[in-house]
Amino acid sequence: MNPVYFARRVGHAVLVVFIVSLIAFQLGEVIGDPVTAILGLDAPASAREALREQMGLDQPWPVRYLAFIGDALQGEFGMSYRAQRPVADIIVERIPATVELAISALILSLWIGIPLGVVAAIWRESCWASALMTGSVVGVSLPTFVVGIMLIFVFSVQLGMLPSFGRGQTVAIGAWQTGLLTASGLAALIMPAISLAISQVALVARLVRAEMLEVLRMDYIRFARARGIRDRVVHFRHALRNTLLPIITVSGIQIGYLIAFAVVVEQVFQWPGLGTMFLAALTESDIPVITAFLMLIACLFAGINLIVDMLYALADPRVRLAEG
Amino acid sequence: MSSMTGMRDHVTAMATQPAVLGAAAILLALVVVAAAAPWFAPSDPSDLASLDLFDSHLPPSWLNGGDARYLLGTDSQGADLLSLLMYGLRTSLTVGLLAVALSVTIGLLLGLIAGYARGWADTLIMRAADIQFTFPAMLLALLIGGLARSMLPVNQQEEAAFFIVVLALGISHWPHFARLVRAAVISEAGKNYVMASRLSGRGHAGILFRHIMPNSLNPVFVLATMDIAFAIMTEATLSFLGFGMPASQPSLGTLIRVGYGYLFSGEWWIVAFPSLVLVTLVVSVNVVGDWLRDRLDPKLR
Amino acid sequence: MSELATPLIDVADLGRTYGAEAGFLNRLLGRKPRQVRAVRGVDFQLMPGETLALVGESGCGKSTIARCVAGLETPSDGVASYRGQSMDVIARRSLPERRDVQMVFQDPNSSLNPRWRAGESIAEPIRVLGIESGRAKIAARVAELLTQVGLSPEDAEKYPHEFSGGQRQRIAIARALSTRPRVIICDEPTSALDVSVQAQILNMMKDLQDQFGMSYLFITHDLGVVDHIADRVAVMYLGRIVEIGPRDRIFERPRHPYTRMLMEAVPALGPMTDAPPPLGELPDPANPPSGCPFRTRCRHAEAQCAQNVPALRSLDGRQVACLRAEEIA
Amino acid sequence: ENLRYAGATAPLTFDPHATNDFVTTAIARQTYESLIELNAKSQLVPGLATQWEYIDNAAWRLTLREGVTFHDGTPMTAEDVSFSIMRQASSPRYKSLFGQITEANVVDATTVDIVTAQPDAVMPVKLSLLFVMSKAWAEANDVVEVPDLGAASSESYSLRHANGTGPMKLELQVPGERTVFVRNDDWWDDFTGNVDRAEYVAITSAPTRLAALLSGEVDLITDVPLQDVVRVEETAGFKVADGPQRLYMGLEMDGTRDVALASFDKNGQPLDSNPFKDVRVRRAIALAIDNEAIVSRVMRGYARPISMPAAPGFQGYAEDLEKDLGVDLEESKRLLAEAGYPDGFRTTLNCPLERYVNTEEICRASASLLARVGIEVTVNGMVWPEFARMLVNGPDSSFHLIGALGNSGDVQDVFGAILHTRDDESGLGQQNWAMWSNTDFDAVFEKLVSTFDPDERAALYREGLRIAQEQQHAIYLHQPFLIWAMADKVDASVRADSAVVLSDVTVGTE
Amino acid sequence: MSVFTTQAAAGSPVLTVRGLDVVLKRRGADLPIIRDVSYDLRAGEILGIVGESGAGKSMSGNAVAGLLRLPLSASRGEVRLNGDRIDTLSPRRMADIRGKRIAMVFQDPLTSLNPVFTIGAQLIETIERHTAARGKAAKAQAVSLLEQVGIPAATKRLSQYPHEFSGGMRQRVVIALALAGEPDILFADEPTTALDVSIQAQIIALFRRLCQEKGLAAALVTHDMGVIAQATDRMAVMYAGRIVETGTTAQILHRPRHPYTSALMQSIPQIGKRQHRLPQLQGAMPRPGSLPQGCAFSPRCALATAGCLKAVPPMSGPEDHQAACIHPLNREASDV
Ligand SMILES: Nc1ncnc2c1ncn2[C@@H]1O[C@H](COP(=O)(O)OP(=O)(O)OP(=O)(O)O)[C@@H](O)[C@H]1O
Ligand SMILES: Nc1ncnc2c1ncn2[C@@H]1O[C@H](COP(=O)(O)OP(=O)(O)OP(=O)(O)O)[C@@H](O)[C@H]1O
Ligand SMILES: [Mg+2]
Ligand SMILES: [Mg+2]
Repeated sequence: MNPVYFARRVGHAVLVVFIVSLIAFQLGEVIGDPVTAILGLDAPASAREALREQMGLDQPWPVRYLAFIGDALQGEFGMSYRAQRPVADIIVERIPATVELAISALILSLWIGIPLGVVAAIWRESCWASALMTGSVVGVSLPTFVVGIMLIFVFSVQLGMLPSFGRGQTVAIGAWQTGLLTASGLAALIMPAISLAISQVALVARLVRAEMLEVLRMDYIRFARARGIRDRVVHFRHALRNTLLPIITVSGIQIGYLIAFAVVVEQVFQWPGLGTMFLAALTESDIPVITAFLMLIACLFAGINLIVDMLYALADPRVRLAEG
Repeated sequence: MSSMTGMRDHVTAMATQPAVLGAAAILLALVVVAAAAPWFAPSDPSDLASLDLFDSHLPPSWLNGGDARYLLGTDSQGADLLSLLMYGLRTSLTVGLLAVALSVTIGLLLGLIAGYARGWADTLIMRAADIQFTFPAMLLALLIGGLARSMLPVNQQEEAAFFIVVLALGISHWPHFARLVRAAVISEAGKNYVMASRLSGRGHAGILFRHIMPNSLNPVFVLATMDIAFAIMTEATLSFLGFGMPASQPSLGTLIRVGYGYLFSGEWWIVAFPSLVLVTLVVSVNVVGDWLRDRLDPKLR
Repeated sequence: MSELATPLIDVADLGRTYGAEAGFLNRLLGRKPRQVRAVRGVDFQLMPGETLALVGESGCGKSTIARCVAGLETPSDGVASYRGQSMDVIARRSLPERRDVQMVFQDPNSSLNPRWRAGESIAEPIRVLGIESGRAKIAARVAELLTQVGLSPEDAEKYPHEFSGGQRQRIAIARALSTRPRVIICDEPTSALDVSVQAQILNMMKDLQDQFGMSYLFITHDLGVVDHIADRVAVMYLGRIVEIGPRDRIFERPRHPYTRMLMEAVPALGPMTDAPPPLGELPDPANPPSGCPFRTRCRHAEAQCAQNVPALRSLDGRQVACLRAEEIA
Repeated sequence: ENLRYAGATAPLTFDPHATNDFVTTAIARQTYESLIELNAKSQLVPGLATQWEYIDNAAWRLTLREGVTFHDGTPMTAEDVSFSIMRQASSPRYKSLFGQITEANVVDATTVDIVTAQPDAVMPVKLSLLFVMSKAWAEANDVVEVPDLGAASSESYSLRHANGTGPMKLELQVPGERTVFVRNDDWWDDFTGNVDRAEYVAITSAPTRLAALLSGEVDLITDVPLQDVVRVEETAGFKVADGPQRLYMGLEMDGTRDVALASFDKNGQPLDSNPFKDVRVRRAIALAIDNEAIVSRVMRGYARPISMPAAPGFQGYAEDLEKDLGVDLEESKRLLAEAGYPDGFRTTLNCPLERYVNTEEICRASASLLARVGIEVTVNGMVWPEFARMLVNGPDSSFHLIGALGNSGDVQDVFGAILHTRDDESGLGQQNWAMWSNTDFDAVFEKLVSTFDPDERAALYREGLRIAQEQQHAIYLHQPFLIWAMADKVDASVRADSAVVLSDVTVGTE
Repeated sequence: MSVFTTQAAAGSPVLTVRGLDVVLKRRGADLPIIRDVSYDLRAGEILGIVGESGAGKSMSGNAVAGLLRLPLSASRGEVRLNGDRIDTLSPRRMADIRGKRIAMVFQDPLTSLNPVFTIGAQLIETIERHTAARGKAAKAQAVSLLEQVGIPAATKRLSQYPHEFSGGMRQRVVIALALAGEPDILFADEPTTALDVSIQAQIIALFRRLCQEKGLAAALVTHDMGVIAQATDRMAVMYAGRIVETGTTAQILHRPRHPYTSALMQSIPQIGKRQHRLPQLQGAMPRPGSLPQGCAFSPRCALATAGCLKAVPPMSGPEDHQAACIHPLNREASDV
């Protein structure tokens, strides 16, 4: 890998995280009032003042920002006002749930979406392809939360097949609580992953189709056919490989959407992940949690972008060798 | 391509695809309904004096216990659901359109600058777009919503909600357009007719706005269509999370949020109809957008 | 062209380098940026009424020169001047002289704005440069121009996609003519066209030159076309002119091995020949060979060819940049 | 038997002194007990203290129950009680309840005196919120002081560990997710139920919570949305239980400002007066708002209309003062005209979303009811922290919906915190977000605080309530009911503090 | 239907195309793109197909190789490979023949190679598809193919990607790929149009060598008469979807019979043949769908008479040089 290219990407990532840290901190400044958030409505004014002072809220903001960054660099994001626990602990505890959910949904959506898109592109003119595409449009158009609750209604309440909430039994692998190794954990994952994946499946399918159509028009596809390469190989090796690049990019962006919509899905399925935590924090003005979440997301996306760029370079020899 | 013949071409081409034609007709109907809501709706849900609490929770008129005055039933306040839907559709569409208009405006402007000026302006704008890109639109919208609300005086938030949502959605999506426009501008700017225009003495602004911009608009147009659907959906999701439109100025999303609680209660109409309308709206926008893309996107032709 | 006439276009030591500046990181890592010196040390003049053809293989810098001469690009070194004034300055300051130099491009598909009617495209220079004013006058001028290029005035109302490639090129020529230029730079105006259409365009261009007396800087890679249209020829290789002189001189007796190679490579319409094909390929322009750029493909190259870049020198009524020009028959 | 139950939010901590969140308190109550308990009818009954009496000099004497042991097996001592009282008094969140306590003196092994800065007649009521913790355990686990907010950087031991005396032992606490209890067989009191293991989970989304019940994943849920009650009742195998909550809902109106915030005349021009300050306007609003209709339609009958700043279950509530103002639009309009607003006016009703049941609907219903007399109301919905911030840092509201309870559940607390003129120095009127002020009323309160005689107190309570009613301090709407849904096999009764008292729950075998 | 065969040519035709029509299927009527195209390919010989852009040159090749995709389809005629019909084969069987028996090379070497696979991967894939060679053997064969087409350091080149090759080298790779299945027939669709003249000369020489050495039957599609002259043994001139003249290259170039061929050749500016004006053909070739009645060239033809408009003129003339014109130039004694 070209070191300049790599270094530049890392530089961008750091810049992104820095800017988000500023925004996140500033957000903490204006959103809500931590003292009220902690003490509630019925605390006397003196108690409020004391707490304000104790928390250092009377310092000027650059001082607090520096302190914040200093702490953040050490992985410290303070205490959650509400949960009264170190934010870092909460986040570490909740990452596995969200990651497992998002990754399952991502895999599900790619696994279904890519073949769908390929098929729809190959048989572009057939009515099946248009039915597929129309179906996927409906998929995109269904609000995630409605899908979620409908699934619960059918599969939990009516059929009693799947649990309606939570993560089921989890097993610890080191600090990571996974639900993927137990039957109940897997059962609990099915519906949230599906409702999160549904709109993404459609997105992926549509993207793959569009890219695929474009690639199928290329000369090298025609030439591959002219060389007698079988259609299946042409479609799934030659065409798909070239379609991969935009898919990689989109998967990266998609993780963004997945995390964002995980907020909704987690809310519906009471999934103990970052989304429920963030939403609760938002409704409770739990600023340290909000800030830490934002920083985490920024790091996550900076990381994802970095990985996407690297994957891109791996998948496309032209980028790999080009100057950064 | 002439815009007139172009338009006619599109219409005749559309006529051959019944699904698209259907979607376009539905979309048109929905837009008309939304635009005409103040005249066509049986009642004005914002006219609070007309509400009667004792008419609340009525089922659609064709069901047992329904009331002929309320075709699709009433909500928890006794407001006519049909009217709410019409006004909600209006709000959703307005939010969607304005949000997209905002992101198109920002994206177009920055994309034009980045693609035409290149150099540091390009780097700066695209880097900003990258940074913005790393943030999922919805989280960004949540944040902007949170920020704006906390900065506004309490009693202005109600009126401001609409603009906050539009702003949040608009701001969160400009990078898509900026990237698209930039790519189109770079490709157009390299074309010979731009060179020829420079030789004819036209200045940069003239070239940018008379030549390059009109020729870069097609993909923007396509994406904008799709984005309206996305904006409407995101607004609905935001509303669901309680950060969207207030219940006093309901969008379809707000109606679904309010109705969401009634999913199991047997008062299904409160959530079913708004969901249906939302899905219909988004589906038809998407179908038409897909079709437009297949037609307009030169890469796909 | 009398020797006394002053040149319209004077290109002196023209150079143009492409490629990014060394970025901060690259400099830190001690890397050299990839730079392409597309054109270097090019000198030539264009006299009133003459046609100078610029030939050479793809990537040798022909279009770059065209753009510098048209004022569309700023040279990195040297200057391209029109009547003693730098074209770059003329273009940037929008001096009135800019109307005197116009250009016709290779690809007729992209040289017209697809959303503009043919008439609008032709009228653009007239309107912007203020050559005529008033709708009627402009329309009349457009009609006149269309007739001159062999189209009908009604065609002004059509869009580019309604024309064939040849017709589009005619419109592009009409647009170039619209300012009554003294110089028209033609960057491969016929290479995208069929031979039958090419003949129409070439004939028309000659007729127009006879009628209006402008000069052409005619860029092409087709030696047949050069022989047909040019008064003088400049042969380029890897950004440099390797041979320049009157057409007859060069075609009768090419002195530079590259010129000769080019001429031999052109497939003749006559009987099949068994001459061996040319050697090798164009070197990477970012990484040209030392000394004479052509030496890597030259059958006559010697050790001394790798030493210095041979300068253009007069020989046999033309200028040639080859150390062994005399020895090569 | 095993009980799985679910509510809307999770307990924040198991340190009973570290939060005043009522869900947390209700759940912590299974492991920690208070000195005095409230029974299902909200009456004071002996808890860890068997007797309590006022012994002058602002001191209350408690006689402790003997033979009580903590879950770790150590016996409860007077030292533990004294420690717990002072620990809780130091908690910033309990300042308004216990901040006046200066000493907790151990008199002998079973006697503890609580000394306050001023005499406090309602101390016993407050003590129902004072939980007893083992001093030795606290010392061993470094939680002698209530975890210090904002400064502490690690999780305190008491967050997910508990050592109380209550009927259930804490087996597992996963913050934000679930809590598991097991039966404490050494409990001093008798179990009336048969639960020996219980698991509580938080399910925020109401439809999901209901789905969890209907699909049999949990046996009981609290906070059932009103509209779903019928559905549960009609589903075979499930039933609904309800009971009044110790809370009342009301619309508060700005009683101090000369110009009301966010209020305009019908042409959109700012008002140069504060209509809410005029008792005629307040009365007019009360006459326009049909709280019967709100109760029957918005609350679907799961609430009780009220007409005073108290409700059944509050100590000091006077049932006989209850009177239905009724709805009289003509009179309302007349009063408005008399007050100088013949066309009505426009104003903004600040409305907390969530927190209380159906608030948004209540606000919107109020707005449509007021529209009938020409008062145009814009409902401004706010998430709770925003709403709270608006009140605490102001209060920047001239008209809002609020649920009021008075910390201890004694009307005296309601008077002191909510109705008394705001006074930063004494801390009175701390939660008087309406900034209502009435000297007669303040006088009644002052007298009430220092009166210990039950009859005299009763009279003062009545006097205060009457003034509030007469002056229409607020628009009193209703007392909401708590609604639980459960499988038929479960027997549990709803308590006003919304605690599911596990020791009283029976789970049948189907 | 007239058939063009040369007695002089060695061996029997490997490929025979007879009366081939290709139509563009549209709602309503089908639009004819090429009509009644017939030709033979013989081992060791190169047939040149020449014509202006849009004449249908590529289409005639694509139709033979079964590469047409809807809405284009071959509607009539037959194609025989060594006497067996191949136009009626299923797409699957046709795919087996493509690359194995009939190979193709397209115009643009830049885009003919899949950018994400190495040259080696693409070569080996094709070799393994069509021959028994696997693994090492396939690789060795790939190296030898690259060497055959004149790529130095072939082993090292295998692991490189297309963008690491120059245009000329890429076209060589494309040719190597086409040869991978050891085909009998090679269709080259404007293989040199995108290249510089010097490289063009190299590639033409390569073609000629390959045909001689391997006994390939090749068709070279181009619009450059010079290339035809230098590379082909026989040629066919296409105009507006039809073959209007066929014969040996030497004869046609020397004495064209069709006025179109003649005019086309004259309009080419050639080195050393100075004219103040080029003889030019007026107008442009008609597009499919707007063909004139009768002879499609008649509107541009100086010799056109009323008879030209009646019907499409049939091919006529001696077997080794036929033209579809009722007023042929350079009549010969053998003409009827
Ligand atoms: N904008 C640019 N940036 C970087 N390199 C360029 C740029 N334009 C041209 N070059 C390089 O400069 C060299 C000369 O290009 P130019 O277009 O002038 O060649 P040309 O002779 O016109 O070729 P052609 O016959 O293909 O048009 C080429 O190597 C090309 O890659
Ligand atoms: N996919 C298609 N759809 C419709 N018409 C087509 C299609 N492909 C080709 N044609 C038409 O068929 C005719 C013959 O095309 P063909 O590609 O064979 O021409 P050609 O002689 O190879 O020209 P060129 O020299 O430009 O490659 C042209 O008029 C073209 O417009
Ligand atoms: Mg060029
Ligand atoms: Mg072709």
